[in-house]
Amino acid sequence: MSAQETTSTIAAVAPPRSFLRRVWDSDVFYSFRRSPVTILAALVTLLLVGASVFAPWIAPYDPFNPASLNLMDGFTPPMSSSMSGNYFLFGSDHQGRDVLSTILYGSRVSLFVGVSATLFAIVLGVSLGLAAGYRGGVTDSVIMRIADIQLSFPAILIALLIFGIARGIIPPSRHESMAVWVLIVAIGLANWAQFARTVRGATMVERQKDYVSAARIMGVHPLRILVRHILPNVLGPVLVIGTIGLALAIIEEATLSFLGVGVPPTQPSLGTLIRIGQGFLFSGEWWILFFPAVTLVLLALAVNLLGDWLRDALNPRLR
Amino acid sequence: MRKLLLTASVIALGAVVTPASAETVRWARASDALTLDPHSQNQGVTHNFNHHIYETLLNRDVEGNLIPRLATEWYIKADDPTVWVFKLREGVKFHGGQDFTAEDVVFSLNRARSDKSNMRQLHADVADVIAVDDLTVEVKMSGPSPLYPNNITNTFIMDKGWSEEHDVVEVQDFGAGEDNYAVRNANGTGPYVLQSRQPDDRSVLAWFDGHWDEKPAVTEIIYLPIKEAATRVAALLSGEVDIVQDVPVQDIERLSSTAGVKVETGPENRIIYFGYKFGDAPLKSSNVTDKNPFNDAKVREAIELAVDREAIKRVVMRGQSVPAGVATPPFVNGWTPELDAFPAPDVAKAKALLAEAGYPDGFTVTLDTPNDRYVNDEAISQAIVGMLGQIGIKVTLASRPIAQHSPIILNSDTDFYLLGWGVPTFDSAYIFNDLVHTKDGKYGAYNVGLYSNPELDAKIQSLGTEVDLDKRNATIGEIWKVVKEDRVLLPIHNQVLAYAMKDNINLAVHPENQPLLNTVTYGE
Amino acid sequence: MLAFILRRLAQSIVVMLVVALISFMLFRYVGDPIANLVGQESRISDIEELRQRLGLNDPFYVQFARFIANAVQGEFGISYRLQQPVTELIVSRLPATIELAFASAMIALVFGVVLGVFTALRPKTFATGVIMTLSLVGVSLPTFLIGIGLIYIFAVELQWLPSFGRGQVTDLGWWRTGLLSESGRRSLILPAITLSLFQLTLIMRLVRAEMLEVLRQDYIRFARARGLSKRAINFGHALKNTMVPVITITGLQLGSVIAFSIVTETVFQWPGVGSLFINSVQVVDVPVMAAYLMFIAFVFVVINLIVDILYYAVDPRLRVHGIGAGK
Amino acid sequence: MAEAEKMTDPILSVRNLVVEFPLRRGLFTAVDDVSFDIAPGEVLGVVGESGAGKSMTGAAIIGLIEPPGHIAGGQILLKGKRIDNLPPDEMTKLRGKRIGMVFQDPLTSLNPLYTIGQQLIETIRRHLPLSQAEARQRAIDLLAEAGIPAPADRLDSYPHQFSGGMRQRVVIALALAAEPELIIADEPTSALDVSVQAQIIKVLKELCESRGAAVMLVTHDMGVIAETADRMIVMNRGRIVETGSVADIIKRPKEDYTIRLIDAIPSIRDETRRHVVPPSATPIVKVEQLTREFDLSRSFLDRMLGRSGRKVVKAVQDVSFEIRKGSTYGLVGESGSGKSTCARMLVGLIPPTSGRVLLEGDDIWAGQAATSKRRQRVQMIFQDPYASLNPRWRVGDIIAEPIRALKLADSRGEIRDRVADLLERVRLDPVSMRKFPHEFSGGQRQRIAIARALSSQPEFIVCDEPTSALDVSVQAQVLDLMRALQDEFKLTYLLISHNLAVVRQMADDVGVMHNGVLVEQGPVDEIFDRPQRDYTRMLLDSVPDISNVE
Repeated sequence: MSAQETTSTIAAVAPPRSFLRRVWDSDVFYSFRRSPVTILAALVTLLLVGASVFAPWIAPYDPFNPASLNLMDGFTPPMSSSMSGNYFLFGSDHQGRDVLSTILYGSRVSLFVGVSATLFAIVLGVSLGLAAGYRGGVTDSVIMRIADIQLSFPAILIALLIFGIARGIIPPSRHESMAVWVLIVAIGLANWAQFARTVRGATMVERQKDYVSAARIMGVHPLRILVRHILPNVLGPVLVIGTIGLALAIIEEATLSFLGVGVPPTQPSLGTLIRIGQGFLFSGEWWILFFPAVTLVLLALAVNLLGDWLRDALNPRLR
Repeated sequence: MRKLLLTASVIALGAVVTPASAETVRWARASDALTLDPHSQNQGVTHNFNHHIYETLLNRDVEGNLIPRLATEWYIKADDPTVWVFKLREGVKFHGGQDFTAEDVVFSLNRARSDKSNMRQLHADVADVIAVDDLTVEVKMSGPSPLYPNNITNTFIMDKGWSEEHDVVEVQDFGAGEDNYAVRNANGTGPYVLQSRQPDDRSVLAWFDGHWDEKPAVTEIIYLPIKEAATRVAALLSGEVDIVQDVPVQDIERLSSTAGVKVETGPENRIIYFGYKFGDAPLKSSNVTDKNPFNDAKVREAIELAVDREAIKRVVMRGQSVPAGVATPPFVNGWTPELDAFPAPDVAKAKALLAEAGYPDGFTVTLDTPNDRYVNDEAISQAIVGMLGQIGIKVTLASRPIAQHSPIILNSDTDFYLLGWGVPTFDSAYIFNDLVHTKDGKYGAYNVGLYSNPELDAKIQSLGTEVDLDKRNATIGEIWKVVKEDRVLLPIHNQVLAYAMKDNINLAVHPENQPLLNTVTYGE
Repeated sequence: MLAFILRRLAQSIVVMLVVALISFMLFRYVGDPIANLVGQESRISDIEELRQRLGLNDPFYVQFARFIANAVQGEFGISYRLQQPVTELIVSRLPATIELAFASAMIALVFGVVLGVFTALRPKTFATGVIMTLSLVGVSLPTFLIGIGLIYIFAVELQWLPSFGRGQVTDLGWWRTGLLSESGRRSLILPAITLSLFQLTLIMRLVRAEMLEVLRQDYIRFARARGLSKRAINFGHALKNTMVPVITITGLQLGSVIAFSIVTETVFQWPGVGSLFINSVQVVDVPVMAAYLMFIAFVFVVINLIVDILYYAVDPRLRVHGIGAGK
Repeated sequence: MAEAEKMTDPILSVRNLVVEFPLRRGLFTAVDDVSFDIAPGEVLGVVGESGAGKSMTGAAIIGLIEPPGHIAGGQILLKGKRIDNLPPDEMTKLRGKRIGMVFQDPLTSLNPLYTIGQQLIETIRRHLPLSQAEARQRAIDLLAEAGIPAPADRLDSYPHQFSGGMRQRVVIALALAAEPELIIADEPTSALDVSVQAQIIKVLKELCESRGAAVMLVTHDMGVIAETADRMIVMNRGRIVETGSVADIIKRPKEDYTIRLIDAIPSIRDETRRHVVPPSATPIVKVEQLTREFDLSRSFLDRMLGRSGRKVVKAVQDVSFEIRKGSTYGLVGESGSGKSTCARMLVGLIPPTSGRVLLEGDDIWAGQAATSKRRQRVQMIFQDPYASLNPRWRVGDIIAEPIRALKLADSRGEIRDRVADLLERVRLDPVSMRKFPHEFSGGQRQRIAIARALSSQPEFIVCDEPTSALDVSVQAQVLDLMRALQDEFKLTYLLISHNLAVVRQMADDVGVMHNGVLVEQGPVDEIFDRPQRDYTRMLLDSVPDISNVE
């Protein structure tokens, strides 16, 4: 007689409630309500995501429009005005861009790259993982060997490789407009393997379960079994790795820009901002590095904490 | 408070370190010499390092003047304008004890112009090298070559016997997988002997007590390549190195204001400029698809008027540049202050010119820039993007490492680009040959925009053989006038070099960025 | 067991071939090596000639075949950049990287396991919360920023530790070690910490999760019911079972420590293979890049093999033949 | 009873024990005011359905309640001394030394990474002042007593090298290693086959008797209690319902709950209570020489190097039987006997190696037409109602899946009506179709599974251990339902079960499987009353049955 059994017994006798009410009362949400750290993390995430999504409306300047920049505004310290009368809350950088605005726009780029790359990795990894886990045999071996090769190469190297190949294939004139997409594909391809591994394992477990047998007996198409039956049941761990993967993807993008590949400097991401800013570490213009770095840490930390919480909340044994 | 603490600690450390290391200098720069083989690579860092071990016939001082080194005199043979005569220094010995003779010079110059040598273009006009006697060498050129001595300031002299002994008569053919003794071992006549070397890590040089010159203040050099700029600066701040050669411009102020550290700055013999694609064919990266806007002189003028060189100097370069109106550094023969003048930025006029040229709304174009080659190269390009944006030209910035930028340049695969040009011969002809002359055969290798002016081509070719220097200089002036008026290139500035060091060390900035540490003196 | 090793080796060769192939496809996009080999003065004809001499005009599969043919004989060519045999370069740089990787793996393993066990045994304390959150800060920052930050604090401001290099090194045969001198050991501290942070966090979280899982197992309850001491249960029974999955992940992570050292070595000017690689990428030194990637692949192969063998050693269930019939 | 207490002081006295779990939806009282004694040498059976609080009582006594559960009231006295308030350190010393415990699953009770010798010696030396060698000798003696053959050799074996029954012997030896006065055995045999179960109970009982140790035997299986215990307690919802001697309670239960509980227990002695299908009825399913092999040999390379040959296991070997229309065919056997493999071949989940399965004369493994016929007319009910329903689907969708997959109805409304109808037939509220499986109890879920099986209007349903995951009272309800539905829809069942009593109650004909072979088959009464084969006889003799109580 364990505690969770008790919970479910009680749940069984509880009257049906509205959807929102059910979400509010669900164990997952309950553990959320109980953890102040998680609530804080969610708020920070929400704030940063919201700020970056609405950057064009809330940012004081448009740092991505070169024509609007005044080089002579460069290196204005935080909370002061430049000679041309522009006020910079977080100071300005070496191009006279408002650091606050670049952070807002930069988070937008980082989040877009991070989220898209993670989604791409999830779609790819989950599909291959499902196929490997369900089909088994040669399909499984081939997919898993490819995953091994991928895992044996550091993600950064994989991303560098894909970035390099893309540069070769795409005509140079389109490089810059494609850069973000190349980044997404590169980081996504570098990270699919862990999703594939997780999903494969979970699929092999689910495949044995009787509800799958039941569906097979009645002749449900394997693809439908995979998508309708197995997929929803293996998505839990994917969600968890996904949140952590998102944080990783954002940092990976930063590291890639440190190594000199990444988005164009005229449309910098958080990572590019940090790369630019670290050049000013000793020269006194600390704000160019400090604010983007703090933002990146906050973002990564918040998303990681959410991932942690989700993992604990979704693991019935840790409840 | 932080600064105070730092100051105190640096002083404390300086007090401990200085007496002990008076003769040893720890010298840090961004990258290591590639090889010890003096003719294998034509690359500044490698030459700079090898200048301490090997010596050249002639060298350049910090003002850019030619000075004697292994050759004490050099002149064109009175009866034959195609022969250069070099009188060699007496009593010079190699590190291995061998005497330095004319045979060594003949051997070395021949080795430098051999097929596998990377120095051979500098000796392309040499027809033959003859040892007249032990201390006289004659270099026979294929035609009159008044400027040949400018080409040999990085051509080092090796010992013939040593080379034969170690089977390094030929320059290494690394493509064929051959290893070569000279890559890792050296026997020069220079002031320092190589003690140990771990590539990319550290090399130790000690004073050669058989050197012909007087004993330098620095008797031991520990050479430390530190790739990361922040780490390099940190190493100086923490007292772990004595001289940092490649100082990021943004750190100059901080370093200068740090007690115990000083920064020497000086102009480098290198011009930073933007280039355009010429010709009637439409640009690849532009929204103007029926013609080439850059081919219109008005557009080029508008662009020049949009560019604020002083702003770039003040903000991007932190004052560490010399804005330029002509695509040549001031050291170079042919430079004049009149040429170097540039117009004040005038956005309104630039816009008017653009409209006049038929682009009232501007146009789009992609700018190719390296991001790890020149001082703040990417930031300069970024600033240009902003400035051109203000007159309606929407520039997309394509920023790449030099490894990927170079092929684009060599293949003329760009519409608009940033490049830097050093002038090792200190003569304008070097610039004209490669940047202005029509891309054809041995000329115009870096005429990326494929500019072509047959009239200029003829004048440029005449420079190579003109022995009358006054007449030659006049021609140079004519060429520059056309180049400037035609706005073939858009010069921005000359780079300024900064060396940071302990404040008891004196080392002047060398325009070729090749300081010799045996010229270091100590004290205020 | 022998069959197992043979099979793994066969797979490894395939993996390494694929790695090499991918590498070769990559190089042409990193840039043009020639552009970096020649000076300003070189003419187009020189460049063409050099290109021809280096075989760079051949299609990549020809270059690949040539590379494989040479690599089989242990011949990786001459570095374009440093003009020395690549094998020699890598071998001479290897000790630095191995010492760094080993030191940081040790830090990561020791602290990771200790903190992981600590946080698992005291799941709801304040200290655990602090450790778990702080560890996340460590992974949320890009490695290069951590490195530069540490240099700034410990080398520039406090002047406690060196900011770059390996300090005094001693040659033990071909192995150049920094561990025998005080300055060498001091030099190791900052880069090793920088490199270990990510793995430390990972191992710590893994150990914690596994430990929490194991502590719920029946045999732990049974061990408690038998009156075994807390110590014996936590460290004898639970920890040993925790280590089985930890070994796999940690082993694989050790490989990525070497790979990750690229950034750390660059920041600290640590003269290892990682900084060699980055320097080579910058000038498209194809022979070095190819050899390095092969080397990394080889390291992973070897580590994978060792991990699997260790797995056998730790888990008796895998030792017996005929197991796996199950149901 | 009062007299007995005076004669010998009880080993264990539990007084008004209350165990509470503070949960987010309120306080849950797992054990509520429970009091009982155990005399030295006595075997006390504690019986109840899941959630009765019986295991929690055991855990409370040995001090191993999982947080946040805790003892909220009452006292636990060991030989008259309170132990429920001992500090953790002293409680640790007491565990194993004075109170031993045996858990349900021998597969997970032993640490897989240590040899059984290491685990035994560790436990012995923890409690007794013995040297390593002495402890080792004692461990060997213990194993010998527990019935492990060649104990000195097996001491260095790892747990996975033992079978389940052997492992449970090791677990018992471990629990008794330090001669505790009280053993708490929590479902010690529930995970084992009947034949093994009997042996383990015997060992446990003998070992405790010889040491004079008292036993608290916690189980859901009234049969085990009937065969083992002296006295018993019946628990329900955390409370004691009834206490008394085993014979009294089983023969003369006083409380309603106990009466219903005992009534629900099927017995192998009971004659079939249902109508008999005439032997002349036409067979709907014919199984002919069905064989299934599994290739367990290792990879080619391994075989080359290890010089081991191919290793093929015949899970099912030459099995033939017929099932008459409208009848129930029971297939019995222990785990690994091949009965489930048979079932899976019959429903089309795994192809047979050889032999045929004929559904009304058509081989279901031959051709597309036979396959689609099989899909509509054959359905299956699985053992675990938790795993057989997709937890992410609503009940309505689960039940409608066969209808949709086989395109038996088109409009949403029609499907909804059919699902509602099916839910009513399995005695569930049609509103249930909007809920998710986790909102139902195990018995309700099995009804949902039955509704799903019925939704394609099949003629033949394979039931693989349909009730073995359920409590007895629920089992009785499900079996009743199955019977009712069989009559209503003229269904034919293949009932696979290890529970002989259930088969006796449900089946018309029985087949007994052992190691993949059908050893005996025939009408149910024939087989149960006059078994021909030794194996069948042994199987029937091993079953603990409440009717064995004198």
